Order: sequence, then C-alpha cells, then structure tokens
Amino acid sequence: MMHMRGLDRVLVIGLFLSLLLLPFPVKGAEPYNLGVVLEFTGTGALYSRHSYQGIELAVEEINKEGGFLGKHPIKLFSRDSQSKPDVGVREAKDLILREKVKGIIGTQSSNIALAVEEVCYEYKIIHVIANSNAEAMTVSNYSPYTYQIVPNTYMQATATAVSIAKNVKSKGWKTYDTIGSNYEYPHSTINTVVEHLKKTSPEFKLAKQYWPKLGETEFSAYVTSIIGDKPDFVYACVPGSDGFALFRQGNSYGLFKNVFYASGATFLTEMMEMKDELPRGIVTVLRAPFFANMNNPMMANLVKKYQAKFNQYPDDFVPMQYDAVYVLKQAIEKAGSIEPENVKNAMKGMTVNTTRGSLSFRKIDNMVNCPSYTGIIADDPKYPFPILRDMVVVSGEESWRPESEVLQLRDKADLSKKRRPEELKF
Amino acid sequence: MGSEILLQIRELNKTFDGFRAISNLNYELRLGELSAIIGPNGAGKTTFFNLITGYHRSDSGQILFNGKNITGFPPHLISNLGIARAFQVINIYPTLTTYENVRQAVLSDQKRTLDIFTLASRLGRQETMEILQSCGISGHANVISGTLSQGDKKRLELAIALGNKPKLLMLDEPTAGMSGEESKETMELVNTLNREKNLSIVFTEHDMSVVFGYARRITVLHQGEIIADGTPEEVRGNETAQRVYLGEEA
Amino acid sequence: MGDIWYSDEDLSNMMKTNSFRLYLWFALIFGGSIVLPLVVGVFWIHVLTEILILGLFAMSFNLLFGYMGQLSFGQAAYYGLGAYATAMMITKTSIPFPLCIIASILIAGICALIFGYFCVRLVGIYFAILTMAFGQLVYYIIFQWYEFTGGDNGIQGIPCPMLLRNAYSYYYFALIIVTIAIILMWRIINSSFGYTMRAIRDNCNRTRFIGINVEKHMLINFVIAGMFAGLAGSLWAPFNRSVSPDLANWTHSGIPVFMTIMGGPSNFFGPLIGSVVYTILFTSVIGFTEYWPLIMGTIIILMVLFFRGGIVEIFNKKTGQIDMNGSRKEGIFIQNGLRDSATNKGAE
Amino acid sequence: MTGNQIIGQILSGVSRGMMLFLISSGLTLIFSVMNILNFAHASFWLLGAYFTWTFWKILYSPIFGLWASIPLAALTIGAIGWIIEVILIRRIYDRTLTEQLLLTYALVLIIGDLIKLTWGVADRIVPKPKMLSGLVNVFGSPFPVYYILVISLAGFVALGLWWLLYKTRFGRRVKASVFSREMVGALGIPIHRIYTGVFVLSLIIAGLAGGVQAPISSVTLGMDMSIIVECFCVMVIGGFGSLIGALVGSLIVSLVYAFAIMVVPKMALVLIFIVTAIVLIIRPWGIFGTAMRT
Repeated sequence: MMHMRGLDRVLVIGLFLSLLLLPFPVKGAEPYNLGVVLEFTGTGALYSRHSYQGIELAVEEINKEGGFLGKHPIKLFSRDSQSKPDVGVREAKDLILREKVKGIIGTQSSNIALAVEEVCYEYKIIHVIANSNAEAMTVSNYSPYTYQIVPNTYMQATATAVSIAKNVKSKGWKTYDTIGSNYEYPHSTINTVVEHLKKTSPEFKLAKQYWPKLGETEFSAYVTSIIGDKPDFVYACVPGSDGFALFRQGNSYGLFKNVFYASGATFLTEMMEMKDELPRGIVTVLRAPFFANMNNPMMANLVKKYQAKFNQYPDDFVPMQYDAVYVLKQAIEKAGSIEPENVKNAMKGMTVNTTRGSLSFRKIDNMVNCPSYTGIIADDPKYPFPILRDMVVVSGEESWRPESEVLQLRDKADLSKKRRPEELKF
Repeated sequence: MGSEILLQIRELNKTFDGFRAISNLNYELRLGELSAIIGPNGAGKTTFFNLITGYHRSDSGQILFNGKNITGFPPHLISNLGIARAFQVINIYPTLTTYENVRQAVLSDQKRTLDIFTLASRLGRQETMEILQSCGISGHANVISGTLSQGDKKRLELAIALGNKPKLLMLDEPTAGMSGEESKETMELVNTLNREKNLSIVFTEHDMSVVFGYARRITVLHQGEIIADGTPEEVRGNETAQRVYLGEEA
Repeated sequence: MGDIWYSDEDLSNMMKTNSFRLYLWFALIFGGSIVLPLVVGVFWIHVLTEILILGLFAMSFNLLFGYMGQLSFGQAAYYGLGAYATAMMITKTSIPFPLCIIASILIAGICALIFGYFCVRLVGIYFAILTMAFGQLVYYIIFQWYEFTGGDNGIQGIPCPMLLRNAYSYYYFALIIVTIAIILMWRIINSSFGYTMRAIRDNCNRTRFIGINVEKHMLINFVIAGMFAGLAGSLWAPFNRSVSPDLANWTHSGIPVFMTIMGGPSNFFGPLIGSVVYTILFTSVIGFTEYWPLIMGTIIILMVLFFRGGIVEIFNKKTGQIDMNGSRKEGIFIQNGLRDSATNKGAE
Repeated sequence: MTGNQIIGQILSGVSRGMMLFLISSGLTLIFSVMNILNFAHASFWLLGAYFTWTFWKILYSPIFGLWASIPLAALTIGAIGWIIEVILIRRIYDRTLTEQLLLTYALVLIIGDLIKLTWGVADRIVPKPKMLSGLVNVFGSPFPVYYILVISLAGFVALGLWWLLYKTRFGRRVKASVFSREMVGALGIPIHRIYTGVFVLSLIIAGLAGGVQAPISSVTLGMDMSIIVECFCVMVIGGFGSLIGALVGSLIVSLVYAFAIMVVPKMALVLIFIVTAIVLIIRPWGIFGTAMRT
C-alpha cells in the first residue's frame, strides 16, 4: 500500500532543509580552541559543574596575560556527554572536527574517558584527564596523547591499603567486608585494596563482597547484611549520590558506630555537601584537598580567587582541573608552539608545578607522581565542613604501580591492534 | 441430496460460566447441501459456528470434517482443511484495498504467505479478480476497503471467505444490513456457488424470506438444542418450531 | 460507484505508474545521498553516517510497528547485541570485518528467535512490556558480565579495517550496506509475507480464520527485524570506535520509536525521514544547550498531539486515512491489531 | 545466613517494597481507570521529594518541619497533576498505546530538565525528624524507626484506596468507568471529572511517597528513570489494574531483590527481569489481573 502521491514534495523539501542547516566550515582562527567534555547530566553532574568552574578560573587568569605564549587567547568549548560513552564520542568528534580544538580536558566517569581517549588518539589531539582516575587509561589502554594528572585507582587504593595495614597490626583485625557500586571504577579500586591487603597482612581475611547497582537508592538490605556479618572493618567504594544514600541509611542503622569504615570514594565534595550527615571517624582518601596545600602559593591564590567568584571553598576537582589548564600552558611554553604534535612531545616526562607542588610525568604511562591524602574525617573550627585529621600523605612514587607490572599488564591488553608500534617502545 | 457426510457433530457441549450455549447437539451436513440454521437471538447459532471454526474450544463432544476429528484444532488448521467463514460483524482489513483483502485469502490458500521473495503483486491475480467479479465488487478493486459501503463490505466479507477455496462455507447472517435488492443478489450468488461448484454452504439468517427462499434444509436451534431439522416444508409444519417462533413460550 | 470492470492491463499499469514514481523517488534519495557528502564538511559526514545507521535501526523497528502493528520497546537489545558481537569479534579475534557483520546478524537473529518465541504470544501492552523486559535482561547481562563484555566500560578502540578508516569511505560503505538492506526490506514488505504482516496488523483475528498461523508469521517477522537491527548495530561499532552497554538500554529503544513516529509509521521511508530530522536536530541542539531533553520532550508532545501521522502525513493530506472501523480521519495511526479488541469481536 | 540476617533482609525488603507500592498503586489506578500507562509517574514522585526539600527549607522548624512539608509537597504535585491532566492527558484518552507511552515518556524528559533548571544538579538532603531517626529491635535485628512510618503510610494508603474504591460513590463510579466509559458517560456522570479525580489522587500519593523518600536517601536527578522500570515489573507481576496486585507485586520484586543481593549479588537486577518475563509468559495479565484488559 504505497501511497506515493504526496511524497514527492516531502523529499525535495527534506533535502533542502538538511542542506540549509549545514553551517559552512569556519576559517582557522588565531585563538587556541580548548575543548571540555564533562557529564553535566547524570550521576557525575555535581563534580562536572565544579570541575568546569576550575577550568574557567584558570582560563580567565591565562587570558588576562594574552593566552598561551601571550598571543593565543583560549577559547573554551564545553560539551555534555550525558554520562553516555557514545554521546561523549560524538561530542569529542564535534569539538575536534567542527570547533577545531587542539586539546580536550577529559571526562568525569571512566567509561566515557576511555572512549574519548580513542577519539583523541585517532585525530592526534592532546587529551588531559583531571577527573576520571581509571587506571586503564594509562596502562591497558595507553595512548601517547593522553596525560593523567589525577591519582589513579591503583594509587588511591594503595594509599588506603597502607593506612589500613597499620590499623590491622595495631588493632588485630581478623575479617573485613567490601561494598562497591557495580561498575569499573569501584571494581578496580576494591580489587587493588584486596590484593594489597593479601600481600601485606595475609591473616586479614576478606569475608563478603557486595556490589549494589549503579544508581541504587535503597541500601538498607546491604547495611543489615553487613551488620549481620559482624566484620572488624568495611572497605567501601560507593561514589556520588549513591554514597550519600549509603551514609544516611548506614547512619540510621548505626553501621559506623560499631564497625571501622573506610571509603575509597568520599571526596571533599561529599564532605562539603553532607556536612553533619557525614559520619565522623571514618577513613577516606582525597586527591587534591586545598587545606593540605595551603602553603603552596598557587593553591592559596586559587582558593582566594574561587571564594571570591563562587563564595565557597573549592572541592577536590577544582584544583585538578585548574592544574590541567596550567599543565597545558607549561607544555606549550616548553614546546614553543600550540600544535598538538609538538605539545605531545614536549609534555613527555616533563616536570610541571601545580597546586599540589611540582610534579613530573612518568615516561612509561604519562601519569604524574601526584600524592594521595588519607586521614580520618573530623570537624575543624576553621571550616564549615569536616576535613581530615592525622592526615598521611602517600607520595606518587610510593603508591603508583611499578613499571614492570605496567608493561606486563600492557602486553596482556595487547595494544598492537590499536597503537602504532613505535608508540609502545620506551 | 449430497452423497457422503462432510461435517459430523456428535454430543457437542459448551457452557459459558453457567450458561449452556450448546447442549449435546448432534448435526450432520452432506456434501453440496445449502442449509440454514435459524433460531432466536441467544439460541447458540454463532457459538455453534465458533466451535466448528475453532474460535472456542468445546467442553465435550466431537467435530468430524471429512471423517477427520478436528475438535480443539486451532482456527488456522481448520481453515486450511477447507472450512471458510464469513462473519456477522464486518471483519475485513480496512487499511488494505479490496483487491488486497481477497488476495490475502488466496495467498493463504496457495500456501504462499511465508514467501518472502516473490512480490505479492505477481501472485494470485487471476483467482482474486475472478472472486471479486463474482461477488460484484471488482469495481472497487483499488479502493481502500474501509471506505466501502456496508453492503459492499458484506460482499467483501463473502469474497474473502471464498478466497480460501473452501469445501464448506459458513456464512453468519450474509444479508444483514443489506437492501432487499442487494441481499437478493448475494443469495443468488450463494445459490450459483452451491449449484455450479457443488460447494456445501450453511448460513444463519433472521430474514425468513431469504431462509425459506433459498435454503434446501433448515435447522432450528433453540437454547443450544436442535428442535427441528428438515426441508423448509417440514420445518414450516413443525409446531415446536412455531411455538418457539410465534412466542407462546418465552 | 458503477461496476466498471478493470481489465487486466488497467490494473497492471496502475501498479506500474505507482512503481515508476517510486523508482524516480528512490533514485533521487540515493543520488542525493551520494552527492551530499562532497558538499559538506567532515563533521557532517559523521552525522550523515549516523543518520543512515540509526535510520536502518528505526526501519527495522518499523517492520514490527508500522507493518505488524506491535510496539516493541526492546529493539535496542538486538542493536546492542549486533554492536557487541562485531566489537568483540574485531578486537578479540582476527575475523575479517564482513564476516563479523554476517555473524552479528545471525547472533541478533538467534536472540530475536529465542525472545520472540515468547513475545509473539502476546499483543499490545504485554508485547511492549515483555520486549522491554528482555531488552533490560540483555542490558544487565552485558553490564554485569564484566570479564567477557568489559562491563560498564564497554569496549574501546575498535580498530576499523584499513580501507574504511577515513570518514568518507566508511560513509559510502554504510550507504551501500544500508541501501541493500532497504531494498531487501522493500522486497519483504511487498512480498506475500509482507502483506500477511499488514493483514495481521489490520485484523489479527480474521487472519487466523483464513488459515494463517499468526504466531509463526509474527515470529519470523520478529527475527527479520532483529537481524536488521543487528546489522545496524554491527555498522555502529567500528564507526563509533567503542560500544557500551547503554546501546541495549530501554532509553536507546526509545530512539527508533521517536524517529518512526516523527517520520510517519504508515510510510516505508517514514523512519528514515525521522532519522534525518532527529539526528540533525539532536546534534545541533546539543551543540548550544545542556537542556536538550526539554526541547526533545516538547517536540515529541507536539508531534503526538498535532502531527499524528508524522511528517509524511503533512504532505499526504489527499489520500486521507482510514482507521479500523472504516471512518475517514486525518492521519492514519496504525491501531494495534489487538487480538480481542472490540472490532475483532465479529467472532463472538 | 544467620536467623536475624534473614529477618533483617525481610524487613528491609518489605520497607523497600512499600515504597515501590506507593508509586505503583497510583500507576495501576491510572492504568485501570484511564487505560493510560503513565511513564512519568516516578518523575512526579521525584518532584514530590524536591518540593518536600523546598518546603522543609522554607518552614525550617525542627519540630513539625517535615510533617508539614510532606503533605504540602503532595498537594503541590496534585495541583500540578491537575493542570497536566487538563492540558495534556485529556487529549490522549483514546489514543493508541504508543502515543500514550511516547507522550508520557516526553513528560519524563521535560520534568527531569525542569527539576534541573529549578533545583540545580546538587543532591538535596532532608534530615530525618529527631524522634524518627532512632533504631528499634525487631526479632533481634536492628530496624530504623523511620521505615515503620513508610510501612504504615503504605498500609494507610492501601486501606484508603480500598475504602475509596469499594465503599464510596466516587469509587463505584470509578470502577464502573473501568468497564465501559461510554455507558458511564451515557448515564450523565461527568467522565472527565472522574478521570481528573483519579489522576490527581494518584499523583498526590506519588508526591506523598516522594516526600517520605526524601529523608531516606538523598534527592537526586535520575532516581525516577531507574525506579519506573521496576514499577512496570511490579504492575506486570501483580496484574494490570489491580491494587492488591500492586501490593503483592511490589513485595515480590523487593524481596527477590533483597535476597538476591545476599545470594548472587551480581545477578540481582537480572533476576527481577527474569521473574517479570516468566510471569508475562505464563500469565500475561499477572496474578490478580483480569484477562479482559489487553
């Protein structure tokens, strides 16, 4: 039943319609187009909102002095990946092909960062990651164009494991449970902690593991089950709003009173948002807390500027994103040009100064030796929200994966299909 | 009349949550018969048709067609054996053209419905045009059947049933909603089909002039039981049938 | 209307004029889609490729919805399966790309057969919810099966075969495959099997009584639709260079529904037109605002309330359309061939 | 698995089930009376939670802060529902299933973005009232007092709906219109008023449920998208259009989930869809549904 009579017009109009919509490509311009792909919708929305503030602040400061190398004002293009990898890929392509960006600052969640990493590799664009800390980005899915300036899951987990191991000895713990949202980031974090604890304190047994679904709002079943197991210690990695729900329901069941609890995914953002609802006395690991680096002039300046602009303290993500722009600036200055190819070569093994002091990239995986900050959540008169007490700073070199293991993992991942051979030799 | 038995019903029963629609009914239909089933509303005529064509499953009893027991068969198997049905309420394919409606039944009869590769327009044209013409609706071949008049739709209903080249044609009130002239035409067609092709036909009808005008055998159904069965003259003389119809007894 | 007797050749040339215009129309689309890429910038090549792949996905959905009258809310499951099968075969084995496509079509077809066996026994809302449930089953299995499918990380860096690496060559490759698929679909819906589908859509009950095993035919159509969705998925994987479980999620099943409703389900090319408008709208809307769902939601409401038949119907006023009980109303909307719906009560 | 662990699981399963019931009851009521499957029902639940936060912020008194803000939020959602019913839903009564699904799906997208526009992306936290934040020992395993409020509210709503449908004139008219809208219209009963009444009532219940949910977990975007699919499973298992079905369905879904977490954590959600598929295959109209409703 093909009634074609009226359709001739729709075809002709349809074709013209799509032609008119297509904008004509714009001539290359002098400014440095910087792309940003973050999750403005979905579970990571809050972190992305703060991260973007950090980037804006850095770009404002640099543009005041004329931009990169004093003559390339930075033009920012932000895109929302909606927490979906395929949308992240399309947006990254949109930035590279249509907006002609020369660098992209990476995404919040790891699965999207991995997808965007591939796009940047294909189109040879500099990709700086300051939020998502999946280890796969620099180890099993290594790309010469991707630089990570946030402590990855292995480093954070090792730092936590180091502080837990001390307690196991002093407090004589026997068993522990783990609970983590069921996706890659919690999986790799918890696995690293478990491996490390097996090595350092073999008598410390893992009783039970729980994997609530991503986006879970009802943890009472998990909390009652953990209380039932009566473990000495619980290691948790439940990020974002799921973590909020777990804390609140854990509080109502009195979980934190009778069990020593460490969280691998409670960042400064949570501590600032939850304030009194956040249980005190639990261990957590932070990435770039401002209060631990106030003696660093760059961090002090950032805190002052951020408070002036947004009248709140910066969380973990703001300093890292701020650093991302400055790392790019220093790499461009070293390369003396804004072309991604030269910036890539200049950035290899480079030492940069950041809000967390001077750090340097490891040649083998473009990972910077940034420290992780573990400590016990406690109140502090100076700040309206809880911060860490008896803080232990575990340096990058102490916590990152040894080079031999990195190469081993990379061979297992067999990148020969994805990367050119010369890029895999160090 | 006909020679061997085409359709045999033995002790058929059907109750719908308490209401006995059909109570141990026995019925036989021979090849080439043109018979009518009459009875007041709720006598079980349509349920009788539904049981034979497999729309409902009978509680007990047997239905034999061509000696083969088809009790409990699904409608499409029964139809493939050669029982075609036209419905009381219009039951056609409204968004398809009249031609496509009938062709669909022809394709099903030729077992081509699973054929993904040959274009439908190349198949069954001859048989479809014949049926359309015999039913007098070939003029509307390319008209979307939903826009036909009530009478034409009823004829299309009949044409679709004929598309299956049935051995037994069951018509549920074929002339309902038709003008006198149209119902005469339809019944003439039914008559010629019965005569020329020796096609056995059973139909239900309320219009007594049609029943006594054309049927050569009349079965009177009342509360699920056959109370009279025979030639029009015998049935007219039968008092129980009259009592039921003339309404002495509710 | 008097009884004009159409001679045999009147009928055939009526069919012919129809098909002549059709071939003209088809050539125009095909010609346009060859010329267009040479005009537009590279980014829009990606958008055009996406239009083709999602258009094929929407047309596979319309085989079930427009031509069989059943709304499947889990079509993304077979799309996702096709994408994952191809992604895994390319990254983990050295099977050549064309073989991967064929294998993914078969895998999607087999899953459609297994799930379809149960779905075809239901109609209307039950069919929609069961297909959705199976869709979510596939989604969560891919999401949880961390070791095999890479879990929520999905599979990244799917290497595209050398000669298809640049955007233009992949576009033309997708164009050829999608055109072949469209011709195949065109043949299928105009075959006697295709008309049986329309009969089932229009009046599922009556189709039983003319000797057609409705469940068997619906199952075959379900498998065919699943295979075409699998093909679309396997084209998507190397194009997007990465696959994620989200491809099989129910929110992804909403895309072909929206495209088909927007384009017009009653027309063969409706979903393709819907794909053109949806993809261009989506890529341009997301460019300047974060609140694309608000815009998309408003458009859907306007389409459903005021443009019932979709874009196609706006230009098709003349034919006027028919609903189930024959009354003429603007914009045909395929009434689900509900098994026990009032109009099929004829048998009672 | 020790004794009180099982009890703990049952209790948390029941409390989660009651929250699911509060949402699904309205969903089932709308479907049975108005034959509309409201995709956006969970979005109104989420809107109720956000409004509770706003009213709690405005009233900001520890004693009756929450007690006043939950009903206020529920009534606000009722009012919003009334407006949406008049403008939108009334036009799609006799549209096909697909159009209804698409229109209500569009509502989900729109409400989601309007929430983001008004309340931003940060999670909103509503503290539990002091007297309800304690713990009580039920058969030896700890159980938050607050969940008793959830369970009793669900029980109250179930009884209230049952009383309304079976005991009041409005209820009889509602049930009559389930069978044939034309007949009820023909009797001179204003059908539209019944439909608006049912829609607004269901949304008030959803708003109430949202308000009660706010103190349990944080109020965040996207909560509605994940729970609406579970509500569909509840409706399918319990049976379309039956209130008892919604109650039993939500208990089955949440208890299956509660125990699946213990036994096979990874497959918990997959299990719910398997159960739904099995029910749909064996008994499409669910445990308590009626075959009539296709």
